[in-house]
Amino acid sequence: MKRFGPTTALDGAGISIAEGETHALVGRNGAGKSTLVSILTGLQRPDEGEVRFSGEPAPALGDRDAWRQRVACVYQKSTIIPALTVAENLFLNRQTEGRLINWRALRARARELLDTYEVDVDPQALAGDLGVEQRQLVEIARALSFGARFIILDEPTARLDGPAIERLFDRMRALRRQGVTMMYISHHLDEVYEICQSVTVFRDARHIMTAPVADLPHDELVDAMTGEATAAYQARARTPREAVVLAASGLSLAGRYQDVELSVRSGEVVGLAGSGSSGKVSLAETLVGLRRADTGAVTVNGRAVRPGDVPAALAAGLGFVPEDRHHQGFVPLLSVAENGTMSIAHKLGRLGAVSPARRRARAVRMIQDLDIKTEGPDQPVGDLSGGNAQKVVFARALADDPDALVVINPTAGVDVKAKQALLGAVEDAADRGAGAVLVSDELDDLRICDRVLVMFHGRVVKDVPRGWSDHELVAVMEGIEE
Amino acid sequence: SDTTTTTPAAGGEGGKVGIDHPRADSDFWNSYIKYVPEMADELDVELMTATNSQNDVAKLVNNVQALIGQGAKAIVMAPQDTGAIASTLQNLENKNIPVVTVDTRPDKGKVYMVVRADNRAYGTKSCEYLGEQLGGKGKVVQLMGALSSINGRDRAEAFGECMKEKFPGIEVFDEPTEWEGSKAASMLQTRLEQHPDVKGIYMHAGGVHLAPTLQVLKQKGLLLPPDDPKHVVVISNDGIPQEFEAIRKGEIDATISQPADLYAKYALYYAKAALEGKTFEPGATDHDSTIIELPNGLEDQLPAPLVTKDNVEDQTLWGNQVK
Amino acid sequence: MTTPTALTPAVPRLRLARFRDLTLVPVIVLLLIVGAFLDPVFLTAGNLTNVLQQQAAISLLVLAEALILISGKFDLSLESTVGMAPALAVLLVVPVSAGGLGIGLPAVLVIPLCLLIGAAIGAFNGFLIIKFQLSAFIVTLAMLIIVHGLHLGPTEGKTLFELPESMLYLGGAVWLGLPASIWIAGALFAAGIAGLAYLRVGRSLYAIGGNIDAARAAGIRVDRVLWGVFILGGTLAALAGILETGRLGAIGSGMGVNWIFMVFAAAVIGGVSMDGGKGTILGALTGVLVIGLVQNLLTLQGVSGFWQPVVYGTIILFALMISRIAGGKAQD
Amino acid sequence: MTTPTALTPAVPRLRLARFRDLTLVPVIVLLLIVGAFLDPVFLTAGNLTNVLQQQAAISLLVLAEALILISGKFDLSLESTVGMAPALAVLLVVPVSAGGLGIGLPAVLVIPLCLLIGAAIGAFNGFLIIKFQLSAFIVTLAMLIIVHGLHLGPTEGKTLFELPESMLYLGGAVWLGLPASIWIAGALFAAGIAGLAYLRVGRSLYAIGGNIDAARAAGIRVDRVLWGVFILGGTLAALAGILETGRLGAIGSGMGVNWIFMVFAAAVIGGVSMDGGKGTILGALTGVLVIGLVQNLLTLQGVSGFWQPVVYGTIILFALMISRIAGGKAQD
Ligand SMILES: Nc1ncnc2c1ncn2[C@@H]1O[C@H](COP(=O)(O)OP(=O)(O)OP(=O)(O)O)[C@@H](O)[C@H]1O
Ligand SMILES: Nc1ncnc2c1ncn2[C@@H]1O[C@H](COP(=O)(O)OP(=O)(O)OP(=O)(O)O)[C@@H](O)[C@H]1O
Ligand SMILES: [Mg+2]
Ligand SMILES: [Mg+2]
Repeated sequence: MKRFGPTTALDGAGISIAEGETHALVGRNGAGKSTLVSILTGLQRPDEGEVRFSGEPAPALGDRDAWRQRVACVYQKSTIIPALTVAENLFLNRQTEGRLINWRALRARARELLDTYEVDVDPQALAGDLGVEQRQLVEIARALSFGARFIILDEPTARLDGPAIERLFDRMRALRRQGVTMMYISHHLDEVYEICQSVTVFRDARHIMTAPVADLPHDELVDAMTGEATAAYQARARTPREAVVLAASGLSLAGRYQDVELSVRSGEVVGLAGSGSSGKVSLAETLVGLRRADTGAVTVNGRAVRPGDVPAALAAGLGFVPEDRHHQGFVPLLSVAENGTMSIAHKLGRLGAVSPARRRARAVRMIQDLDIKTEGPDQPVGDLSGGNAQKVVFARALADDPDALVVINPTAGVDVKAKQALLGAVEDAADRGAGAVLVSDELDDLRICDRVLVMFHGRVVKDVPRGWSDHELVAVMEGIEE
Repeated sequence: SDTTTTTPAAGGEGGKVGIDHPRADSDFWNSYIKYVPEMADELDVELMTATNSQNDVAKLVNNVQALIGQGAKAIVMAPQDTGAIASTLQNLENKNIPVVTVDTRPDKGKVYMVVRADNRAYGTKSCEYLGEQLGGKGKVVQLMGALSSINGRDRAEAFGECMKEKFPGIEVFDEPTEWEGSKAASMLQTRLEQHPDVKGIYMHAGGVHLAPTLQVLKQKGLLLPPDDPKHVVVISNDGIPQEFEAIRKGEIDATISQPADLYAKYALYYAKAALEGKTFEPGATDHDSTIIELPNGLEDQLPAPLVTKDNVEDQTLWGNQVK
Repeated sequence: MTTPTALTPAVPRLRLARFRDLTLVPVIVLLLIVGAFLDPVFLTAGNLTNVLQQQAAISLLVLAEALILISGKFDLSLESTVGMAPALAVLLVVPVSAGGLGIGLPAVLVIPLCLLIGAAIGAFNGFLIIKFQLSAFIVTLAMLIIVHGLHLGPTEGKTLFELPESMLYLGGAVWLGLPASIWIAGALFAAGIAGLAYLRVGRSLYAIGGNIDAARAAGIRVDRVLWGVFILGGTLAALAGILETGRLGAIGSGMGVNWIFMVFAAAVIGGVSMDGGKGTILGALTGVLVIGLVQNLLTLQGVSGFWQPVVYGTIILFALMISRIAGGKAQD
Repeated sequence: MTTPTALTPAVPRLRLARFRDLTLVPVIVLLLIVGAFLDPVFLTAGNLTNVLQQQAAISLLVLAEALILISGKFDLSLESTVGMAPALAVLLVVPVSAGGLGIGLPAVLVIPLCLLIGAAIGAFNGFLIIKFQLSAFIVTLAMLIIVHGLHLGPTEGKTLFELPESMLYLGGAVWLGLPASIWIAGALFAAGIAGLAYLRVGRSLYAIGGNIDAARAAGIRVDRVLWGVFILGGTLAALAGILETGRLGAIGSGMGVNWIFMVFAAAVIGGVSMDGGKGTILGALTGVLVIGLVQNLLTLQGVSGFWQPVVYGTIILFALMISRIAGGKAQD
């Protein structure tokens, strides 16, 4: 049992994991998974109940070393320290056995560790200079390197692209062969089927079921999570209209992307895919004004938008979901209502004022539309679970009925049901006549796109129409096929 | 005394005297603060609990308001900022509450009596002493107080003017120490490095400047008896016991004794006189001082004797009376 | 689905959040009660009016600093502006005989000039911090020194007491039985409370202070807003200088000096976070009142000057603890 | 995959990171050159030794503050400890006739006592901030006031002239041709630089300042380390007081007062972040040197007292800009 003020995050929930298995924990956003993780790793004390390892009671909360011998963890929230190098982050608080730190040896160890996990990062880079994906890889490498017999991974793949996920799974399989026990949390149920042996489902802070994966069909699993019958998401067919709502011509940004041409028509969803460092995110950020391109122009509804000016882009009719919700998505201390309406505040009152009542009304609608799990519009977003916070950010992008929508990894960390809601919201917007650019590492998301532009090393290399197979698209993204 | 006349018409019912102390962090003022209750007993003045404005004129204004609220019939204060007290004095005048100021002379606003030694005279006396000792030539360092304080500025200006006029052969280096010992030590040390032939030092405040100056001179090997040709002539202002001790040892040559005891005594004396309805005329007094006329009141200029080896044992000096 | 149940707890949380601004109210009540016992004068209308009048100028600085802190920045130089802006404005209008610079602008301009100087200092701070991306702490620390020097230099450290009438009016006038400065500070606080609660730009301060990148991505013109806050801060500090000038009747070279620590103390015990994004103007106001009452009480009690700091600091620590316990959250 | 290209920038980045501690070196070089032209005495060994000696005490405060800032906290009270710890220690050992408290502990204990008092103040700060989770800024602000009061109260504001010999020794002695205080400060800085680079506990300061939750998750005993840093800070401040006492030959009631701003200025222009987790002791040392050289140059040049603050503040601003440009990153 764990409570946060009025919220009950865990309510008599239990989980038992057999030695040597890879055990999945699934549940909707806010089901209490991460809370369980922090209790299992000794970061928080349960209000009731206890933790046992191999039948022995867990160590005292203050004895971090004892906890760390028993369990290693990749947390959902970043535990990277930006001002330190990658090498030091990997060996935080265990830089040396002896008294003095031998930096050369530490770098060598870090290099070795990164190589084993095929993480392509310079050990001497500052962790703060890494992209989200690279940071995540560093965290994973760190957790796996402890030599703990029990490892917890809380949504490790939410920020990884396909090949990186494959490498992680290879690693996990190898660990399991060595007898390591793992608890794996993810919203990608196919991943659960790929590497886990058994699965536990949480719903509304309660334990619902535990079963071997092999005995549990996909649909039943989803139903257990959502508590109702849920059909798989069906992408809708659309006919884009003639009008071009969002266009880019001759865009180049040194070191990121070159000579990009793009045009999105009304009612069209255009995907943007590419492997790591392909430049797709930078391009999307340029479209909304977060970056200023060296050359080229962006037009919305045929009118040129001042480069590098987010308010101008929003005013021109863009809606935007940034890549990293913690970094650019929301203000943690402000309420759901304020975060959700931040970019439409000018429509909620006259003469520069904002009417709290109208804001609240708007927020209540958002909460219902996207099924955000919150105590209410006044709860600070910082207290929401990851997926629900993402929904708030998404709600803001849609708040103004945008003519063009640019969404980057919109479904990162959101549960199946929510994912459907978010993808549905993109499609609804397209049906209303908006054009959308959807940047994603997840092939599932890209299925709703009318066409997918594939980027490779900063250039758009191919325009793939609807109906592609996973294999085809991945080949293009990896630059194997032209 | 011959300058005092009693005019019973002006009232004379007596009452409580409110007193505000300007600061609690300097040796001079602490001596003054200690003398106040003693003198009050001696003069039989009904003194209220003293307030302390911690060198902040805004606090002084607040304190005076509080004292009035608690029923003060006369106020003794020592405004370290002589301008910013104007509207408070106006206010007190409207309420018919006489004011005695100690140490500083308000620029504007009615005062019953100013009790102070002439700070410009300190500067001039120090200049004359140094000039004579040095024979009108050489280099002199002036460790100044805070430029935002009227007393510091008076001493610095008078010293500078006198030097220019009477001893043009002497080169003066001004060091703005902000009454800080640490700054004084650094500035003096640097200046002696730059000009090892400095022959004289004028310290605005012995309380803060004495120890650092002696320490720097010692480090430089310049702490020599007065008959040594390399001796640096040092004159201080304040008259604290440690200065007397240094004069006896020959470490410094002179100081000007700022009479903390007389400040306390005559502040209360005039406060009491005001309550009794007495008035005063300009002229000599019965205690070796002169009352002069100001545009906004009177000022009793108390004597501030120059203390050298010759008169340092004089037991009437306040610095010889404190334990 | 969870929607219907999820909405119910909204009301208690809202109430709690509202109360969090007012954690110092028990402290104020305690002070009033204790004070009334200690000194009969304390709880009189006259004395309380005095306290308010005495705190009027510094409260404007607290208002300014609270705005700046909420938007995640820092301004130490406000304290120097308090003395420098009025002093320079006066020097620009008075004749050379009164210590002026001989520029001799019309005397009616003195107040606009003063406010303009304050705004200019704020704008310069903003320029260095926002455009040049320098550390706000250290820029405004340097500016604290420089601005004070720009006060000392032209006045040569002297007190200015031949002031244009208009400069003295606001700080001394009495409107409807209360000093004008109380009305002015009150009106500005009311405007601050309302503006931060109901204006878009007010809310954007919280967004900027809470997560500047998110604010930028949400289309808030971050640089412009921050710059505006710095300019407003400088202007309020200049206004504080005008009120203080009127109260004291002259401009001393020490005016405003060492205020800034008290300003921070008032804002922070009032619940404004040094990390930005948190706190309210109402809370900051309660902080000012606590500090004003404590000072008044110490004066009335005639606590010895030597020990006053100890008593004073201890009371601030207690206020802090009470607001920590009442607020329930760790502070930063 | 991108492996081959991604690895190339490693070498330049390393160099840059190393140099980032030293962004003030060009400023120092510039000051030395300009100073040499302005005054022939400036670049002599004697004068530079003086500068180092003058900065020795304050540099220990900068060292202490840098450690505290790197671990993400704040301590304003250090400046009051500089005067109060030696004063109280002296009062505990000297006889009543010299103003003592009449406790009359043996005089040889005066230095250990002084350090102990400093440590106790640090421990109390740590207690309130860590255990009570109060705002570090405001706790240490209150403590700045209280500790200064605990200096003024027992001494009644008087300067202490009669000091035990041992109290004066360190600040005045000369070892191998250099003042002892320079050796002491030098050794402590060397220890600080090495400790923060090569000890686990030193590295843990960065982790705590950079992301306290991550540090806790990594098994760092956050509370214990932070507490240790506060205690060390208080002890260093007391040691600074001992050095300063020896230099000045007496303990005035203003010793240490108003140092803290300079301490922050030195640390921050030296690259230590007010937000924690960033900066080095070497950088802080360069900050101290810049400030010391500027002050020395202003004295040598005899800049008028009224305008000194302006020149001084402007130079700090320039140092800040140069280190911003050389460092390449926005500051905070
Ligand atoms: N520090 C906190 N303060 C208040 N409420 C919290 C806090 N941490 C979590 N919660 C609440 O506890 C519930 C469970 O959160 P938790 O993070 O465990 O969910 P989750 O299952 O990990 O969700 P997700 O899949 O989105 O990561 C949520 O309703 C969340 O709002
Ligand atoms: N902070 C940075 N500094 C320097 N170069 C960077 C930085 N971030 C990204 N890059 C480079 O910019 C290019 C494009 O980056 P971008 O983030 O747009 O790629 P991406 O397609 O989003 O990759 P991913 O899928 O890994 O997020 C890459 O070559 C990358 O190495
Ligand atoms: Mg989670
Ligand atoms: Mg990316």
